Amino acid sequence: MSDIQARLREIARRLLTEGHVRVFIGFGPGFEANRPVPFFAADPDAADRLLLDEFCAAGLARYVLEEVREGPVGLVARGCDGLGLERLLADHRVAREQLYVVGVSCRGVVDPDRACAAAGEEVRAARVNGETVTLITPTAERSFPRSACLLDKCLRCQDPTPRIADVLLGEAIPPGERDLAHVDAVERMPSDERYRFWARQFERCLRCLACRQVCPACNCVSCSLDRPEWLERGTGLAEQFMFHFTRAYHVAGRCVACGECERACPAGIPLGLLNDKFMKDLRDLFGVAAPHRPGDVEPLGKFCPDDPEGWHEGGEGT
Amino acid sequence: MPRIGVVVCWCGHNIAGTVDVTQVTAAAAAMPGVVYAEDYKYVCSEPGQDLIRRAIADKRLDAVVVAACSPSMHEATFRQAAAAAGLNPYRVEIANVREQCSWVHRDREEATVKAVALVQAMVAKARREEPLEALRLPVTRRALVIGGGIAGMQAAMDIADAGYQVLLVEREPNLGGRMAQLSETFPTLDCASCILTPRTAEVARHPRIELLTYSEVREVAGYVGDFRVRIARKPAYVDWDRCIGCMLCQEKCPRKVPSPFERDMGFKKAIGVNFPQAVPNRPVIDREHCTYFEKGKCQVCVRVCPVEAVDFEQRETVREEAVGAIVVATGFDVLAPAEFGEYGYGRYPDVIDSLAFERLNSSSGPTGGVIRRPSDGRVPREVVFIQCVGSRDPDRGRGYCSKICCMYTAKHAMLYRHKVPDGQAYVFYMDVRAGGKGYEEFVQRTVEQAGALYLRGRVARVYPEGDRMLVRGVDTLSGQTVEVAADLVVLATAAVPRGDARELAQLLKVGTDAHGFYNEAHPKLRPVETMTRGIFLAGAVQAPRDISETVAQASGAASKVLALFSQEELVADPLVAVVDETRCAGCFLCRPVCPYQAISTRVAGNREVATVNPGLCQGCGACAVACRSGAMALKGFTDEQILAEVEALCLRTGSPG
Amino acid sequence: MRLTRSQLRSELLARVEEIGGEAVAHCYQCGNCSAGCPLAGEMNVLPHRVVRLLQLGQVESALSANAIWLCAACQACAARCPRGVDLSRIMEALRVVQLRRSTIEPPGLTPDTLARAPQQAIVSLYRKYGS
Amino acid sequence: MSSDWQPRIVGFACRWCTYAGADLAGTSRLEYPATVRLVRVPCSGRVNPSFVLRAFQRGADGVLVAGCHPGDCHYTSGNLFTRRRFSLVKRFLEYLGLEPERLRVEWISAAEGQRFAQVIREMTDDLCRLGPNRKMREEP
Amino acid sequence: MEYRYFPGCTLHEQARNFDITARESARELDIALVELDNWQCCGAVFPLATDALINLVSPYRALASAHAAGFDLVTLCSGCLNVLRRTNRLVATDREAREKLRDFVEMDYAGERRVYHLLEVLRREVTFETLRSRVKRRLTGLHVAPYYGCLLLRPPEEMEFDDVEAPTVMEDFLRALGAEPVDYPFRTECCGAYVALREAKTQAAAQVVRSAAAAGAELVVSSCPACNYNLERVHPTLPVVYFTQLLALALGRDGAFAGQVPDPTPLLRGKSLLPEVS
Repeated sequence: MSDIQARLREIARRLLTEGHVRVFIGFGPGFEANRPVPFFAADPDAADRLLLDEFCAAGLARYVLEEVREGPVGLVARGCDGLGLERLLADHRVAREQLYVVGVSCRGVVDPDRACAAAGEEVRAARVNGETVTLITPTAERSFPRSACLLDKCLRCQDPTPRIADVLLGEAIPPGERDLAHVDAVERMPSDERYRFWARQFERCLRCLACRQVCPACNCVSCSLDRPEWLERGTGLAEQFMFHFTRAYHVAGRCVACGECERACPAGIPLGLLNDKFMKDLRDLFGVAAPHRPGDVEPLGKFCPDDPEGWHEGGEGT
Repeated sequence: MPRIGVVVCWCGHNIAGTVDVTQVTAAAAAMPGVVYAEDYKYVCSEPGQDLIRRAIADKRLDAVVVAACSPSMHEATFRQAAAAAGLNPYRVEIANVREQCSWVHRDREEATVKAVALVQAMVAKARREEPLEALRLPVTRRALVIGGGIAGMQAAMDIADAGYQVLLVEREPNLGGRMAQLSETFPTLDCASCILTPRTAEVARHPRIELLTYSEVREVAGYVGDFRVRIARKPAYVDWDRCIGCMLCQEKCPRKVPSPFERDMGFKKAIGVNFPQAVPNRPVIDREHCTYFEKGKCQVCVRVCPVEAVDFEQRETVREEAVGAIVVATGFDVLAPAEFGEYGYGRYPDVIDSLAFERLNSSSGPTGGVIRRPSDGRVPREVVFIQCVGSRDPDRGRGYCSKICCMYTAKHAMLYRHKVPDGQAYVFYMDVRAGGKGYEEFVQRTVEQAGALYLRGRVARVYPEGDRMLVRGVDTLSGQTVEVAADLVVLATAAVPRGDARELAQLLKVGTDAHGFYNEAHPKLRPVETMTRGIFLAGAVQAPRDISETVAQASGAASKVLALFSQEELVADPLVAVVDETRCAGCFLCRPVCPYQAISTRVAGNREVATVNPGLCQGCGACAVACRSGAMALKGFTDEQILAEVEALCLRTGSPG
Repeated sequence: MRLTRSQLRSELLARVEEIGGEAVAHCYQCGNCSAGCPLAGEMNVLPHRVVRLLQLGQVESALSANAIWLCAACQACAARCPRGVDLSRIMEALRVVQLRRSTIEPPGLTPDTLARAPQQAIVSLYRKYGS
Repeated sequence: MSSDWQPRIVGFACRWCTYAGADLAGTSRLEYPATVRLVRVPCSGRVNPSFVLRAFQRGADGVLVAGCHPGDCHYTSGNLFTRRRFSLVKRFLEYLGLEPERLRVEWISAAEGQRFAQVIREMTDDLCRLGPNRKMREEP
Repeated sequence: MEYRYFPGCTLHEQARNFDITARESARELDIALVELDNWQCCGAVFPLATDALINLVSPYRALASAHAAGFDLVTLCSGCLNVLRRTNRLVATDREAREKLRDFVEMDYAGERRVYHLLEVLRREVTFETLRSRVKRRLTGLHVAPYYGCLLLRPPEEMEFDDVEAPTVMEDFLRALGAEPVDYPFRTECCGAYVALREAKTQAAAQVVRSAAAAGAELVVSSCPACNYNLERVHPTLPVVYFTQLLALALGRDGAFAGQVPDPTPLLRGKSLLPEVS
């Protein structure tokens, strides 16, 4: 990763010196070595503090929404960031010429908590190679299976390489189909058990709205759920169900499965399980790819004359 | 909090019979915002409406809820009554306590509880309403008539005579449509061209009718009062302004081509007109059959033309027109030959359809009016007419009756007798349908005087035997199978919609039935209107019909257009969508769901936001659901109002709404 | 003939319609079947009239018509019926009802025919007249 | 369930077809349980899925969303969007634990008074078996 | 191309020449016709009564055993084709009938197989162009009237053999062999089938043959033993043969015409179409 990181810095520096972009968004050092944070390089020197390693967890696309107001923005973009940018472009929230995208292929980001748990001690660095991940700790260098180290969203990633990039560092990895088996697991539960499962999840929701803040699809100027007739302020079970039902429905067909909402949720609510349920039904009923790559019209913005009526197969575990 | 008045109607016994109206009135009085609650025996009557008007004045009401019959019955009545008392008509709501409550439930207690809930919902909605003003839309007092047959011409004449501009678009190079192909017409046997050609001349000369022949409608946008229509003029390869109509080109043109106008029994030239009396009397070049276009040679027409009117470089031109109303009069077609293998239709030359028999009868037709067999030109001594070929045949997808065949076949049999006195006509029929004025008498004359033999039964097969056509049918009245060795077989084929009827219907956003005939707004009450306001129907485009009905319907459609043009402005329902620009993110998720393309872009400050054209919007509300941020609201059915209704409907009775 | 409700809704007619799987009411007596029937010449009651008799509830006279034994099940009528009525099924139903309630003496074939006719024809004959 | 308990059904009916069908049931004097209460909307395309959840949360035991048959929509495509939206929403609500019988989506034309009454009878029977809805709302 | 071959009882008895010429022609055109083991009579007519399911046991067993062997079925006699194909369609579409037959015959089958007529195999698999190139002796100058009869074509929505009113497959077949098909209107009219056995005076067959003769036919060809029997008896001099006999002849094999009345051999010898008897 280091040579890509060097080329990234060199590109950022050139863009900033030539004034091609007003700010370059990437990652910079965080409080801990294995938790880099989003970093906004506003001048050529700051470009040298950009870093790109196996711990860069946050999605960068959504930051573009505020930054473009003052001028063109450059950023580094992995597959999920690329899809997030496409979502903003498709929703006319950002114009393509305002962006300079440095694309990189990503084989997965390490979840520092998981890595430390697996290694049994603090993990300084990591290398993701194919099916295994090498964790470098102060005392040793051992390799573990991907499932033990990577973020959830990376384990199910189907878009390693961004489709839109002004320049691509490293070679592209073709996109795949998203695995939605985890949705079947919930579907198989009897309906009362399923209800208790979701009621327990939603009871933990603080309504901190972090999921809305990080989501490229939740890019509205003002959210309808902020209006009293739709949702009161309380956190009773009715309000929780209304919030999570409406959020999931509003991103149905538009969610790009970047996994940020689930990662950002402080209460650890499996929001991906909600988004993926809509994605699975869109795929099974209307043949929409999972996730739907943002194009001109979203799946719920059109119809086919012979669309099936998906409400017939009632009964347990559908 | 708006001051709301509730009036509960007894509807004589209809509501009061099952619903305890006094209890409903008492419950209404206790609802928040309700300052007046009353019940009355017949609220829709004059005194009933007076009661509303007085209540509005005395109690200074801001909204009125009437618990009575279905809104489709008297919503307009009560809204007009409120408007007369100075209250905005759109602040009147109806609680349907008759059709959906007292008439369908027996238990008095349950029905009353439901009636209270329905009133409660309407009161909740009324509390959240704001006054709405009806929309005023401009009217372009110019009509478009599509189709230059008898229907289109009649409609165009009526509208133009009333002083308005008319644009008449006809796909063929000449006016006349289907009727131009007919010889005589029933029941009076007066010749079709004698009544048609003067009319075509009149239309061509009319100062307020602009004739666009050899043209097609390609696109229709806009709405009633302001339609934007794109009309393409196909290349005729002859400059009609320079041409003087001498027809030398048609005379000298070496290329003979089977003429569809003559049902491929006669020939036309590669350049020319469909029939001698065509109006406008201007030729066109048939590109597929012109030697110049095929091999680049010939050009005889260019050499003989005295005014150099031939222009091979002519291209299709398209023009955009603004019109206020559209009359569709595109007529009908006859069944394609391929569908009846057992009659050898399209395979044996002496099995023809009735339209071809019309051409044989026509003095300007291929045989100059003498009935001759297409195979060898001999005058047929035995002619068999077969009815219901393709009609009344659900097994082959067309269960309807084509209505006019019984009459034109009787006419054919009579004309055949006039021209071939010793000839014998056989008519295989199932039921003779002659319901018009003087029609039945006409058919009886055919049987009695023309000596046509009517055989009740369908024909199973027609096949050649020697040089004649053997027809194997049945006479169900005598219970015998019947064989006739006919010289000529004439099939009364089904009237079917034009080939491109469905495409034009989609352009106009007018519905069609399963076969492709256009849907009228209401079969009995609004037969000449469509569900799309400002678009009207005339003639066989709506269903098979004869000339007299077509002309009557054309005048009917014209009167509807005149009614539209007579108003200063068009009053449109204000229940349309509106964008709250402070909330709109400009994501345009609303635009693809709008069936009327009513949503477009507007710049607000530094952002692009959505905006709704009130004229185009018909108020379906699909965009209000597609809009995630709640910026799109449908007046009269806003989210707040519907949510309030839902909440009110779910309340256990007794607790305050 | 006197028409009565009980006649029009007789149990026998209901059985004929049930075994045939066809509703006689669909037929609007256009006569196409009779016109195209190859064996109409020999029939004392034409096919469309057999259906008419059933429509009038005259099941007995329909059962006694020779048409039902002359029908070669060639499907010409079914293929061309504008109302989609399968007349060959109605004819079979009438044969089956007649065979199941009374003893019909089997068709006498001459020894020569029995010797030279193809098995397909002989089996068809006994299937139709003896099921 | 106590025998006299009656389920509460909130219906969203498109004014061109289903609402007119319900009126026809009235003019034909059909009888059906007084459990349904209709909200008149211009088109089934106006029914926001969140309305359905709100109805359940405010005490509805069953919700009916009904509009014109595909191809008959007065606005040509309203019900075709409804078909996609509620194909997803019906499965999603069941995914959250709602019993399938509680939400029904039907096409009922202005001429189908009989069918409207029949749908209401069927829903009422199903809901009587299921009992009141406790899910997705404050536990009473 | 391998198929399970269902000859039908007539092709083992009165119509042996139909069977022999079919097998030889198939071998010549390398179509593998492996006879289905333990088949019984198909019943000759498809039962039209709705409660006559028992008659379908034999065709169901034939289809099920072909399915068990993993091959589609080919048959020649139009009676067998009609019964097998209509049974196949009923089993595929009617769940109640399928389950009753499966439980009774105790063999699993749900309509997966297809039933072909040899002419359909020639048209689809072999194609008439290839057939034309494989012909050794072209039947030039032979005016043949193709006779379809009823059971191949009707009911059209179930048989889907060819256009019910204007079929062409036999004409194309004859042209591929070099013969000249004769167009006459009675090629799809019924020959009287089993009724003609009892009612000698029926005119059905006579009309067909008269029409063919009037149209200049020297020979009638058909694919149904019952039709051949009826057509042969009503015309003293117009011979009636099976289409496979002409096929075998054209492929240089023996047409198995021996013993036919009226005898087609003089006609064929006159046109030097018979193999020279050494």
